[in-house]
Amino acid sequence: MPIPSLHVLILSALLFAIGVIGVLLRRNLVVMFLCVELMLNAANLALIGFSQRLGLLDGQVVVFFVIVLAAAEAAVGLALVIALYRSRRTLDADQLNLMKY
Amino acid sequence: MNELFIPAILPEIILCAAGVLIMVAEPFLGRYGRAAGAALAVAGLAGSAAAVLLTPRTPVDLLFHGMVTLDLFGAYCRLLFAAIGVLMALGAAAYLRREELPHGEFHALLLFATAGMNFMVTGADLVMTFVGLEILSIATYVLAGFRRRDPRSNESGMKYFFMGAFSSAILLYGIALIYGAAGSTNYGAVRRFMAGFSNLSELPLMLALGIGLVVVGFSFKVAAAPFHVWTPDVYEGAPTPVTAFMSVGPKAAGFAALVRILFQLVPPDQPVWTQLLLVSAVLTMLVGNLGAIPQRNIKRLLAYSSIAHAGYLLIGLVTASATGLAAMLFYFAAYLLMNIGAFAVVALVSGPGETRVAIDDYRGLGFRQPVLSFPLTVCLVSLAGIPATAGFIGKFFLFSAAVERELYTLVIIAILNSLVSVYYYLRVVVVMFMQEPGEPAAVEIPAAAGAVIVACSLLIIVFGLFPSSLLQVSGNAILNLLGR
Amino acid sequence: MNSLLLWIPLLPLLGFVLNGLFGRRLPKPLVHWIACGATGASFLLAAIVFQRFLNLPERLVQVVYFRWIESGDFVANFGLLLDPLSMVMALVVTGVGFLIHVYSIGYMWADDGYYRFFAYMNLFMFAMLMLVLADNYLLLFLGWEGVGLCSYLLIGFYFHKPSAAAAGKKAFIVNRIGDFGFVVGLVLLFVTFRTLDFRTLFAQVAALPVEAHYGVLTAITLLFFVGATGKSAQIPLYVWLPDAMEGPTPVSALIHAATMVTAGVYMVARSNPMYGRAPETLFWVGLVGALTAVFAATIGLFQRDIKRVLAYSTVSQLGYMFVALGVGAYATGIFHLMTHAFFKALLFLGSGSVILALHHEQDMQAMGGLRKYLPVTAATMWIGALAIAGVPPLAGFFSKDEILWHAFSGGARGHLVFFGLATLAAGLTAFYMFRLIFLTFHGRTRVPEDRRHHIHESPRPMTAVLAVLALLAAAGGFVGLPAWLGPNVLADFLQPVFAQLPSAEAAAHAPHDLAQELAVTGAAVLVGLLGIAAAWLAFVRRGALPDDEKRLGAAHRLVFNKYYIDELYDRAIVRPLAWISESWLWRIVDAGLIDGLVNGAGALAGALGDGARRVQNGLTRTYLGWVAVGAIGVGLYVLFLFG
Amino acid sequence: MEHLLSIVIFLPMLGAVCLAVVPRTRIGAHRAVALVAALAGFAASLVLLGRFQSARADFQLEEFHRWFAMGGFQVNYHLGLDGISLFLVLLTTFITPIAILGSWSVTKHVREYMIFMLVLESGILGVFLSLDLVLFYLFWEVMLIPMYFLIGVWGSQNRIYAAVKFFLYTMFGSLFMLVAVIALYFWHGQAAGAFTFDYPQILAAMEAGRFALPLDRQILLFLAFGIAFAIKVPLFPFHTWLPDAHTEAPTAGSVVLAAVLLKMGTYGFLRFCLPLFPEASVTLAPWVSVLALIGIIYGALVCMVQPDLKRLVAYSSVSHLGFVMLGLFAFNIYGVQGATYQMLNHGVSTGALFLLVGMIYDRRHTRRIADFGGLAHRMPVFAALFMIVTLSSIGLPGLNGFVGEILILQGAFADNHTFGILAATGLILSAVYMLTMYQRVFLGPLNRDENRALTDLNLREKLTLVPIVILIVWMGVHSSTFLRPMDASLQKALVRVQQVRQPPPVIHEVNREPAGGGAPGAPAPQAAAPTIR
Amino acid sequence: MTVVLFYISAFLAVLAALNLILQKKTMNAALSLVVCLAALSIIYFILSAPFIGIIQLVVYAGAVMVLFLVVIMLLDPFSEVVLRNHNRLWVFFSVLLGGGLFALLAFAFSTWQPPADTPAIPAAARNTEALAELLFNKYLLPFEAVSILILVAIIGAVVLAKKQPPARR
Repeated sequence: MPIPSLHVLILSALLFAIGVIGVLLRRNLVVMFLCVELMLNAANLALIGFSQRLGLLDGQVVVFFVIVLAAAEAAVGLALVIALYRSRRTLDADQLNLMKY
Repeated sequence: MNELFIPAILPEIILCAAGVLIMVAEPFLGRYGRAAGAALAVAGLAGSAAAVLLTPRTPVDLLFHGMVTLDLFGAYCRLLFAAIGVLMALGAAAYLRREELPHGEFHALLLFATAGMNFMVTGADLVMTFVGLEILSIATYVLAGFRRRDPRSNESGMKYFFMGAFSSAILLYGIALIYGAAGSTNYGAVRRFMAGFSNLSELPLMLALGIGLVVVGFSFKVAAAPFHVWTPDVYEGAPTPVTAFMSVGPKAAGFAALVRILFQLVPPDQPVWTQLLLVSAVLTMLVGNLGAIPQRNIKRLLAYSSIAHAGYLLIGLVTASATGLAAMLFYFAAYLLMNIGAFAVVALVSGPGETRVAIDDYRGLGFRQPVLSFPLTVCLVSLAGIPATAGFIGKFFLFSAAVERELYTLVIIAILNSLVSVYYYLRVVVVMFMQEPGEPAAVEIPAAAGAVIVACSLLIIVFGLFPSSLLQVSGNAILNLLGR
Repeated sequence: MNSLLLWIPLLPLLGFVLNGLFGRRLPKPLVHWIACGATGASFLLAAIVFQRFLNLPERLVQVVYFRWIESGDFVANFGLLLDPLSMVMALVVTGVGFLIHVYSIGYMWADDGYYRFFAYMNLFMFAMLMLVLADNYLLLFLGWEGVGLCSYLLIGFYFHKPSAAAAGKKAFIVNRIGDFGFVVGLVLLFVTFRTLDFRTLFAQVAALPVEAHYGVLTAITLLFFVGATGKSAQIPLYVWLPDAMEGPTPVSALIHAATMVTAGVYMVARSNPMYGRAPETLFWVGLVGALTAVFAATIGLFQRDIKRVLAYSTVSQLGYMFVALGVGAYATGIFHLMTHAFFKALLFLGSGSVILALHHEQDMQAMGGLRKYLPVTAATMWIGALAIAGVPPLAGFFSKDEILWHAFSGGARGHLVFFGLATLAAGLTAFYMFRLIFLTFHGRTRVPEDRRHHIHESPRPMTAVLAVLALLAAAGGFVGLPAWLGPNVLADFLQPVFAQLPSAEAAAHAPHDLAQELAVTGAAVLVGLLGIAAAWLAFVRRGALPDDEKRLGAAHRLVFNKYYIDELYDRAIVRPLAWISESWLWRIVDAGLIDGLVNGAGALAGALGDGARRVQNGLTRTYLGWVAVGAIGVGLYVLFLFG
Repeated sequence: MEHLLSIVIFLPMLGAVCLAVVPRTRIGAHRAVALVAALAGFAASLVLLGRFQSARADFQLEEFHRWFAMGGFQVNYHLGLDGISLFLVLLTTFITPIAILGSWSVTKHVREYMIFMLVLESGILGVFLSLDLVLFYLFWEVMLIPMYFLIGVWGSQNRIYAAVKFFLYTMFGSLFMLVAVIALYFWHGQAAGAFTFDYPQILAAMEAGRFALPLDRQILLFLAFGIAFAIKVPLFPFHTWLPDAHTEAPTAGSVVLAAVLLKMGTYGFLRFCLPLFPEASVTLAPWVSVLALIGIIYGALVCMVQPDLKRLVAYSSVSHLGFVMLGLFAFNIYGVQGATYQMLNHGVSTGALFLLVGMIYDRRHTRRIADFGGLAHRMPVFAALFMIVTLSSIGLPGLNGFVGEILILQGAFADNHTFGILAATGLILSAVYMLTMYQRVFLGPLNRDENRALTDLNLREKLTLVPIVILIVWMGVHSSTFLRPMDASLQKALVRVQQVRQPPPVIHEVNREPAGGGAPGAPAPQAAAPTIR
Repeated sequence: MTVVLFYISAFLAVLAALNLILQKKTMNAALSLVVCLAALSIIYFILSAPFIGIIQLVVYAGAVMVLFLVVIMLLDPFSEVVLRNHNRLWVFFSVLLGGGLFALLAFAFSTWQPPADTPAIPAAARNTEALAELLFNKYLLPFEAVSILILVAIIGAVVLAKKQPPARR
């Protein structure tokens, strides 16, 4: 019995929304980053779901690329976090406001 | 023709090869490393430009299984990016030395970013465009945080990264939706899919939403309101040459990608996004220009100005006409000259550690450093859109396109915005020339940076007075894109 | 003839240019030789031209030299017109002008601005001659404004005196107010008749029937008359003339008595074809003239400054001339203009002689008994005073008598009122003139002891001029004898100019009641003699002095202060205007409202900018929120469009 | 010599380029080069005068090159000269050398100063000679920049505010004009089938009836063009930039600003608004005229209370330019010709006034009227010259100002009696403020010690003024030298607007009416015409 | 069976996601994401994407998340602020935005009418092969491009994170 693709997609949307809420709510840079990862994964889930429903593999290829991208993003993002932490000694996103207005 | 038509991606290959070469060669070159890095970068960029020029134009847009397309539009943008790269490589060398930044990495990243931009504009498939965008983005995140001992640079990189990653996710979701609705990510395929619907309101909501989210993703890149919020902070904190690059390269690439999406992915005769873009254009202009008024920091000022210019450029998209889009293409070129010129001056004046970035630090620069002040004035005047500069020609055609579409309200708003912009650009000129000079700020002008500055200002005037060739090319590029 | 005519005004201009450019470096004798030579030569030319003119079959010469202004059909030539009227005027102007130039040599000798004075005088001669010789209204206006300018320059000749500078300015501005009317009349005239040329215009006007009433003509003539009230110092624009006495005395004599101020009279006379068809205007002309004649005469009663008395007298006499014009007796007006030029110039120059002798003392309180120090002056001034008082057979008698007779006998509206007022004015004139004579030359001298021995009769050129003018004042009237006495040479000569419509002269020369005319004459003479007698009683018999007049109280104060008209103008017009300009227009409308709007727009943009950048609070999460909002916005748009 | 017009425009620019290579320290050389360049420009424009054919109404000595294009957009380099622009060009080339000669007191950054002066001249000349709308706009804007620098760098105390205000004010208007130009392009193109920015071509299409603009569009375009021009003129209430700019600018800046720059506005109205949008012109004429009248009277009244010499002269410009506007919008030949003449007059007279004020400012470093008094004692030549210029400014017959004023009054009156009468009050007011100023500055006792050491004009200063004085007299006495050549072109410029406004209400019957002054007996057509009775 | 597994995994994923955003401790948040990723990987298997499922587990949940954990431990593992410092308005606003997005997407999905007959995609071993086919033919260029991406990331990470060179100034 096939999984209703709508449910898959709703799950994806839910995860995406949770990711968005998390990014907006959390102040820890790393956790915010994690939430962004969650958003990416939500997109991935949607792609997989579509791929399955449409019977086309392209979606999976895209997911493959996205995973690679996520890895790359993680590398750079965490490097940035480290650099920032070195100079500012904080991971609080709300203290990142040297520049404003 | 072979689908794996290598010349189609030769420019990118050259760029990447050059990038890798720089990284590899740098440790072996010792004290020549700096010069060699820049030279290699320039060579790579020049090579890519040459490759673009030498590649035969083919009408086929299914190269690499429909991943890239070879058209005039792409060629034009790639040449533009090469030019940006060259100007950056030349202009930044002295800055890198002064700030003791790793130049090899800088140049390599610059080249890779350029390659990424190239993919963005030549991509005929959302996947390709997305990958290009990510290459560009990641390189730019790094560049923004390049002065890693400087908390401002850290912050800039971090903010850019978060905003970028967030909007990438949205973009990606949009791609997913398009894929789901149309069954493909290929522009041509989606366009054909859409062409099947005679009435637009029958379009699957999911597809429309997907396109909307993709537009959001690129709007972020071009700093269109309300996705512009990152721009001032990031521009202010990033190393000045990087700011210069960000303000022209990714912006142009983002616009080019938007053009492709709005006029190749979406059938060009269905301008469904007009109102949305119109609102965005108006907002962007207002936010950019009004926000710039109270600025005291020149980098931040230019950041707001770049937001405003995104607004002007959006007019081209709103009109969805050959004139408007061609004007936009022309404006890319003009804009890159004026912004790089201006930022090159800012980079020089800012001094070690970028301490002199307040507008008041330009006091008395006017007659003391004419090689800096006059080109900067030319750039600012051009940004303000005053005639005899390339900026004017660009604006002129953008406004013309809007009038052609009878978007009078938009034009009125745009001209009022121009007026506001004149005010804050002039303020810099006022400080430079008209206020009593403060402490002497003797700025040493390295040859390469000086050449970039002078070349930019001269070209601004040249293209302001004799814009024909560039206009012709951009016009053709757009006609080619729209398939007319 | 053509070029001779041109040189009449051109010679003084040349003198002006020479003295104006180089006068500062020229010796004084050369300066006055140039100036007087130019004027004298001009007079000679005028005389020659006159002689030839008399022999012309048709006494009319119009020469167009070049086109001054041309736009469409609006054409103003630089052209001169010589007809009997302008001939008379040219002769009077150059003649009196020459005499006064000569007089000035002595009077101005000690002054630093010698060259400047003569340059201005020559310029004045040029302008005045242009005024009288012009062949169209616009060129007339050139002279008109030109004499105004020279009047301004010469009143303010002693420019270091703030009062002189202010008086000059006042003269110019009040004249300009009159000119406003003139200019409006001018443009209305052109709009109506499409020409400014006298001959063309008058030919057109003459073609209109006389008896009809023409709204446009009334308007034009009234507007011109406004100009005339300014130039000829009539109510309400007379205020500048008394102040004009700040200028050197020869200037007062030439400009503010003999020539310039009569320009209004000339202009109205010149425009007689139009005035003749605008009886409403003529009524106003006469009324204003009559009122001015009395009004100014009353002010003249109590003035202490010798020149101011003469100034008000001039205003009054000009009023007389307008009475003549008002009843349609143009030739008579011109006749009085001419005689007035003689005796008033004489009186002014005489007073100048007194003033010079007393080292610029002008208050009659400090004079008296000067007869024995200044015999020539005293004698000539006596003649002048008798002439102005209308004692036969001096010049003033004939002209004044003719005016009164025309006023009495003319058929114009209100002529009897004019007659009454004019007669009253004649009496007042006689009184204040002899008040002047008695206070100055008779009784005990009130000059301080130490200064008495400085008093000398003026140098020969000056007294000679006085003598010549006295002669003219005495005998000048014989060119205009009343009908019962002989031919009126002047009126006959002028007749072609005024003949285009039945004028009062024609009516007056028609068979009429001789007894009536003699009665009028007798009454006029009687009134004059009464005035003289009253003055004698008051100032010789009772030995009253100007200071004693203060006992008259409020009436004296009112009159002495010229009915507070200047103050009224100041309070009612000048100050409110300045206040409105400064407090309202400049500070509130300009700086407040308009600039406020401009700067306000800037400030608004700035405030909006401040608002716009508040969005940029530096917090990444806020920014992300904006992106999310934008995304949802796009989503809603999509939903709206495709949902 | 088929590039004569280009030569005239770019000769000063060439001089500027030459200046750029003269070493920074050679101040004398800078002045000399600038003067020579400006004089060369004047000489070239005299050649222009020689080759001008007065009888022709159309454009002469035209130059036409394709300039740039994109798609259908074709912008051309199209120059041409007619009777309207001829004397404005001459005025520009005449005033600039004088202004340069009057700038010897500038000692700061002389080279740059001179460069800006020359570039400014080129820009202004371009405005007067361009026949392509985009080219016109280009020159129109370009000339802002040197002026902005001249005010901002070499001005006095409040210069920055003035410079920015000047720039923004002008820019505000001209941006609207830009939109109008573009709109005109499309509307013309859609109607006539040929897309062009070429002014003669558009006009020809209108004349031939191929392109008719409906009234509402005309009004929009008129307003958009008009606001740019009105600000430049400056028409009340757009004038507040002018007192600041004039006051703060250096002498030569004020001279050029007053003498030539303001004429660009009135020129624009005459060149573009009247012929291109005749119906709108006629419809809006009452409004414009009322604004012009307000400008005349208001400017004069405000003049009377100014404590600052330059400000006074500046406000007098508002008043004088009001006259010009009134004349233009009278739509008859007298008014328009008078207005054009008055443009020249104002250029000469007010330019001279600013020069004179500059000379006294150089000596005393103050412009406050209250700081002077009795200067005629120490500076007779100066006082005399000032007097002549003052008289010219208040329109004394025989000097230049009168010719323009009387023609304008004639025109205005012929058009609308009330306007004419109200405008004539300007005659009084101008005398009031100018003579009051003259009195306070030159007459009266010399009672300030600072003024006792003043020296009269030197040779250079006299040399700058003498040509102006000669011109003042010449223009006043022999006006046909100037009126004749502009006649044909002005007639042509009026044709379209006069076609709209018919019958012209200028002919008056001498109305006969019964003695009681009852109903007018005039025939029906004249009944509409206002008549004074 | 698979259906039940799907819903269990889905539930788990949502739960883990919620924990991620509500969890106080950074480390715990990261671990919840790992759980979430694992649950998703199960779903991928169910949705006939076994290869991606494995990659998800190995690369994502494995390598990438380890990277995160390392960094968390390296830096300041115990400092955290969750919702405490937030005003209610912001929380409301965030949830509203998230909810809005969800609603929007959900509505779009619900209106989707997928094509009636679609080919089944190859699963299990065939899946990997097919994927490879696609990846190295059609998606060759992006695949190569992604290598640049990684290169950029490496360079970037090194540049940003390497120890500060001793200040020479």
